[in-house]
Amino acid sequence: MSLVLKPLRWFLLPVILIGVWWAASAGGQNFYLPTPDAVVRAFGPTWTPATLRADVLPSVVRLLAGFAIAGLVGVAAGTAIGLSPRLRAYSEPVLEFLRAVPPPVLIPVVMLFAGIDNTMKVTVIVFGCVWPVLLNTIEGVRAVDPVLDEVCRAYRISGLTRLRTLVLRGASPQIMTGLRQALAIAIILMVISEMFAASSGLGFTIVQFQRGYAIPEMWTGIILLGLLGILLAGLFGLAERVILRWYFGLRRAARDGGN
Amino acid sequence: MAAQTETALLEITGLRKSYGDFEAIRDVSVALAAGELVCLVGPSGCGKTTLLKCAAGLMRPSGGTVTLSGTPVTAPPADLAVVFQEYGRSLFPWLTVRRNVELPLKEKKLGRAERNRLIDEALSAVGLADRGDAYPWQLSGGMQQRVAIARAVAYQPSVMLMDEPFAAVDAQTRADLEDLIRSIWQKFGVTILFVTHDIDEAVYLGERVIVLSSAPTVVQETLSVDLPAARDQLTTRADPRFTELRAHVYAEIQAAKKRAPAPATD
Amino acid sequence: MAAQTETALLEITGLRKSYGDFEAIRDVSVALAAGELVCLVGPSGCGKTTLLKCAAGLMRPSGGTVTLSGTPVTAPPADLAVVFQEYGRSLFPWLTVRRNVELPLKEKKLGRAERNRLIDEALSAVGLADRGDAYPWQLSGGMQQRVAIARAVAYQPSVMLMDEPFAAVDAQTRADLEDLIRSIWQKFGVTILFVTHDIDEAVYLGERVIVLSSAPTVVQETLSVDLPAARDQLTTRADPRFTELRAHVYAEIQAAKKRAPAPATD
Amino acid sequence: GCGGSSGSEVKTEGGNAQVTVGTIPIVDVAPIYLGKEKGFFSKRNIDLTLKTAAGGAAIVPSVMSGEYQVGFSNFTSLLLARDKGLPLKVVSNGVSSTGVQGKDFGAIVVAGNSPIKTPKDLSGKRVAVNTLKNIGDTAVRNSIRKDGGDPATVKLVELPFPDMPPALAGGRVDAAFVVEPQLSQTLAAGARPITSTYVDLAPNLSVAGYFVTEKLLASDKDLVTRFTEAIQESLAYADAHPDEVRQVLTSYTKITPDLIPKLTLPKWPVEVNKESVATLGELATSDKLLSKAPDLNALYAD
Amino acid sequence: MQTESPAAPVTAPAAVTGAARRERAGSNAVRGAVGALIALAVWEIAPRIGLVSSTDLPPVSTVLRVLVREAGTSAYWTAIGETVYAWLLGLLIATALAIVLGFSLALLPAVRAFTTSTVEFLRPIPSVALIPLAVIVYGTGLGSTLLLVVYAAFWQIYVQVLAGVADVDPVAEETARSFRFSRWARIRHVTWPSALPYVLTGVRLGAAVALILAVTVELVIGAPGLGAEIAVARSGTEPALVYALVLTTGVLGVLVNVGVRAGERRLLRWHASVRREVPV
Ligand SMILES: Nc1ncnc2c1ncn2[C@@H]1O[C@H](COP(=O)(O)OP(=O)(O)OP(=O)(O)O)[C@@H](O)[C@H]1O
Ligand SMILES: Nc1ncnc2c1ncn2[C@@H]1O[C@H](COP(=O)(O)OP(=O)(O)OP(=O)(O)O)[C@@H](O)[C@H]1O
Ligand SMILES: [Mg+2]
Ligand SMILES: [Mg+2]
Repeated sequence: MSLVLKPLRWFLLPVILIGVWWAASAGGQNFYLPTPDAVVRAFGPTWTPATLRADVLPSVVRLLAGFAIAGLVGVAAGTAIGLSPRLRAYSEPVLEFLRAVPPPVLIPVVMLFAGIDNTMKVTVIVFGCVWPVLLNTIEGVRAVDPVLDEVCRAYRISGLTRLRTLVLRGASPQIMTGLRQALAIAIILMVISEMFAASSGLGFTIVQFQRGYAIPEMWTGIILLGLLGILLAGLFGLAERVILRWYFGLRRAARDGGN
Repeated sequence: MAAQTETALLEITGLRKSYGDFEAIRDVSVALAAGELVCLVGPSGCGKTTLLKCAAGLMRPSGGTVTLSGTPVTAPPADLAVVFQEYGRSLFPWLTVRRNVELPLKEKKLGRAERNRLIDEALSAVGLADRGDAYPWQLSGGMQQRVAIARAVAYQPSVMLMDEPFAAVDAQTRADLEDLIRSIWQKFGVTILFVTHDIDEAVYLGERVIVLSSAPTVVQETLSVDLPAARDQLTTRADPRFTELRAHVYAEIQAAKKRAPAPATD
Repeated sequence: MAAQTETALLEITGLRKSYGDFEAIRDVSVALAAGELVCLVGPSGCGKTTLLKCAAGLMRPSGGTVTLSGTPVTAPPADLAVVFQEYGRSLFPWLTVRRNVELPLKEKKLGRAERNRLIDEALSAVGLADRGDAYPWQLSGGMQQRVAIARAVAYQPSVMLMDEPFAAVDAQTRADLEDLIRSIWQKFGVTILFVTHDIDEAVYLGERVIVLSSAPTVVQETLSVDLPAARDQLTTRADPRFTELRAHVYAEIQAAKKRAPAPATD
Repeated sequence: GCGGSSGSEVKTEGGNAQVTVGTIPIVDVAPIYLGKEKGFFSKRNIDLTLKTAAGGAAIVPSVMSGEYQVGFSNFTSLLLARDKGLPLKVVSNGVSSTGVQGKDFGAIVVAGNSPIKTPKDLSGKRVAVNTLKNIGDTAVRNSIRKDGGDPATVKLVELPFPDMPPALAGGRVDAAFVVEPQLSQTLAAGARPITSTYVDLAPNLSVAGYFVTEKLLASDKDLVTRFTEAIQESLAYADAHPDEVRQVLTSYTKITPDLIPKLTLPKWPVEVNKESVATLGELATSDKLLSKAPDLNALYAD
Repeated sequence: MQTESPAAPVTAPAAVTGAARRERAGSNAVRGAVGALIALAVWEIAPRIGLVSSTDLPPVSTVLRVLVREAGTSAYWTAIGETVYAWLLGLLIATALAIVLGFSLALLPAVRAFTTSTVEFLRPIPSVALIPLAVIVYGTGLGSTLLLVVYAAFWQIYVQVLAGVADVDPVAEETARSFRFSRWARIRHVTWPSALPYVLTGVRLGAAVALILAVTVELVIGAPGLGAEIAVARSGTEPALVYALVLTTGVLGVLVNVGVRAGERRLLRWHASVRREVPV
């Protein structure tokens, strides 16, 4: 039963949506909305191993680099800010300001400092996706159980150990939420950053297709982005399961009797 | 009490604590000599936890001073262990029982072998030798409380503050743990401030019992427990002096609960 | 016990519960007649909380059945109230004390005036009439526990499951609350299953005391408390039969703790 | 016609046709702003609304969807669109190169101290163009090829025009293909032009044009004709009155007043230089931008 | 055995009430201003000492002068109005959608199982890549901006809602179940308050992303608003104007944060993160 149900769960909705898409695009009146089969046919020729290596790989590397740096910076800064109400008071308006600046208008400024190569693109990714990590870390750190905090103080568990065993672990469910968000944003920013001063990359290629009116090819790119997203989200889920094992265990234990 | 003050290790003088407009502790002075075991009883909500937290340097009093060996306590001092009333929440849910007990020992920079010995000893003392690899949320309430006790015991502190540490364990285990505390106290000369609601326990354990009034709290009475130092669950509790003392404490608590608090200014 | 089963309101038969590989409850059958007050005692970690949660329909047993008035319990049935052992976490921190007590009443669709009356009554019964506007985290542990009790009492359930409800309150308050429960029980004919570690309390409160063995748990003994129905803190506790019973229960718990569990197959 | 209810044209109470034109806020479209001011449209019963978009890529879909009736785009983009089967028709020329080497509105510039002297030196260098695989791309490669260099080795980098001056000044690129006003801006900052790119491409190159959909052309030929007349009158007027052009620039661009007199204005001939567009098409085909040689006749409405 | 006489006179504790809280809030505002001033000083000095070219990054004083000039024009305020309208409306829709969907999905595991794959697929699709789609459906008007704003902000809030719903204290949940709270009552009285801290973080994240998208869409497709103004300014030759508009955008972001923070202090008074910082 579940052998049938499981894949069904995964595929039912996508199949329906593709059906809707097919119905909407049938007849081909709309130039911008090709039929699914046109997109599928375009997939093979568009994404050959060569183009994957030339366009997708550099993008993914930049994406992962940006995501990793954003994760580190976000958690580090978030912890510091979350632990110190004073620091938060000083930095919040400036951070909120920076957060509200749209990356596309920011890119020229970043280019002034970081050039137009990988550094710029990674910087843009970092700049954009650090926020969910930062905010969630701040909130997670602020919300650490007061009783546990007192335990640490009573046993004079301080400094790095306190950080590792209390602050970061306590905030980890929320930090992971932030990272999950950051991952999605990193993909978006990978595309945006490649709209400027690029000559290769997945985002660049999609924009090129769009400008060149290669619409089915453009859709293959968007779908590839989606697939990339699923893949990364899946890997992230695995990592999360390991890191938050205690948390899921605790919730499951509580739900054990749930209906 | 003046005599005790001179040799006091932990000295709380004129302690006041208000939460916003609410005056919890009005004026409490308590002094513990080194190696003394003092029990603190009082009506629910009178400020025992508050007092303990102030003594541990976890909370800043609104007035009065707390000193340990003569130096003012502003942060938790070295070699102090606390067992919290909210035992369940005082365990790290992401660490196993063993790791929970180990963490403060690591901070104390003990070697691995030494740590393992202490953990094993403490866990078997509280009857949890075989549950070391469980997570706290896989344990019953009483077991969690015993883990918190094991953590404090393994730490080998010189001052131990315990906030209703046996509230969630069964009578037999409770008796065992009481004897455990007494034996640790006698062996290592630990100074212990022990909060309990169980009057028998207070009398059985303590050398002195301090009864607090209800909030705004003052010290209602200090009672020396003149029972022999070697105590035993059967003989001590059967001692007529024991019965006398517990009846006295009970009457005091009843009085404390009923007493209309004195007006703040006079 | 066969006689009781026929008129049983809450009936637990052959209950088993394993957490993963760990066999917590092996085989427990308990039946409560309508309007009965039964106390449950047992070593720490023997599965009292587990049993209560299964009885409340909050947890699915691994085996055996739970029925209330003959219908199987799969979800919490109507007119049942639970006081949780983890009282602190069972209060909603975002609601004041009053609102915490009020919320289930609202769910029960009681009118405002009725609700207010019940809240006021319950809060004064537990001695918290003046703290209705505080948040739970502004209260001491014992006060929080009393809020949880007030919430259950105000709900006017027909079945009440209480998991060590008085563990965190002082002796005097405890005595008052014991009498409160007895009077509610007598007045409204509530069926009560009451977990406690305090043997005196079990004997004082219950009509029957059920002693559980340690895990894997079976019923070690069921004891009828043949004390007069009208009980009183002074006279009842002074009754020689009371002392006899409590000594018996104590011995049973000691036995339970020591007993090596019987092998699974017999 | 059959397109009466297509929604692409709305009559107002005054009987005027509502026409929305998608433009880009650059010098090239000055004539239409000027023409609107002069009443060339309203006298033909056209109620003109001008919307600025960031580039041709955003304008084409809007024209296709009927949101705009007319769009402004460069010819390479239009050839690309037709190559992919988008039913677009050019109704009028939009803007043309001056055809004078050294005095055009677009040029490849290098830093003042750069060793690069002629386009040939660009082989193997990094050159900024505003959009890859488009007219700038074609034009730069063409200039190098014509000068005897190897267009295959040049590294083209896509960079919006406004970001080119700092990138050039910061040495991030070796050269940049800029148009006005960034051309004047870089020159004022000490940059040196090495060639007028559009002039290299073809004599009097038609760079961009105004276009409509085939559907509109079929459903409301009259409106398209009126619009064409009006825009052509505007182009001619603009070409003849450069001072008024400079004046109208202040109304829709944010070019600083001190720079406006210094700008090199393009030419606005009325007719498309079809020969130059054919050259564009050939180059685009040989650069593989187009899948096949374009059917140029199908591109024009007339 | 001796009884201590109760308390000597004690000075009444300082009433730590509204006044102190306001004072604290005031000093926080001062600190924020100090932080902002430091940032502004860096911006002013960097171009002045030649760290960056002042034509590329004009000193803040120049930018502020331009900003004041622009603030005198009605076009500036119209643009702000357009952007703010699209932004707030989009944020509102996204928040409502995310909360409704997040809660129903979290509470209906079956629905969740069926939608996971689609959701995980759609989530990383960059909103900017959907611009052509938006233009086809809605043209270049408010509709396009809204579509993209809602799409982008939705995910931010949605993920937070899911995490928040999962983070309910199990004991609180059991309490509610034991009193047979209806499904709706459990959502309303237990899940919702527990998830609220997460939701508010989501709204703060979503607000920024919505603003970014509103401006970006305006920038890319030229829908009217601040973004379109920035696009026009960028193709002009006055960098200070671009920065003045960017500054405006950032200030809008700060204002929203101030609003959400204020709401947070009210709504989350009970939460560990807030009550720890309120003076006791
Ligand atoms: N989620 C869980 N996972 C694994 N084991 C569990 C879990 N919950 C409870 N247990 C185990 O089940 C046993 C019974 O637990 P329970 O909480 O019912 O005990 P109890 O009788 O209420 O004890 P106490 O008097 O200390 O509260 C314990 O040994 C405990 O370790
Ligand atoms: N954060 C707080 N805000 C306001 N009032 C508080 C706060 N914490 C404690 N109180 C009040 O201070 C008084 C003393 O609390 P405390 O926890 O010290 O009591 P306790 O003696 O430990 O009681 P119990 O025996 O019930 O644990 C109580 O009346 C309580 O309501
Ligand atoms: Mg307490
Ligand atoms: Mg229990």
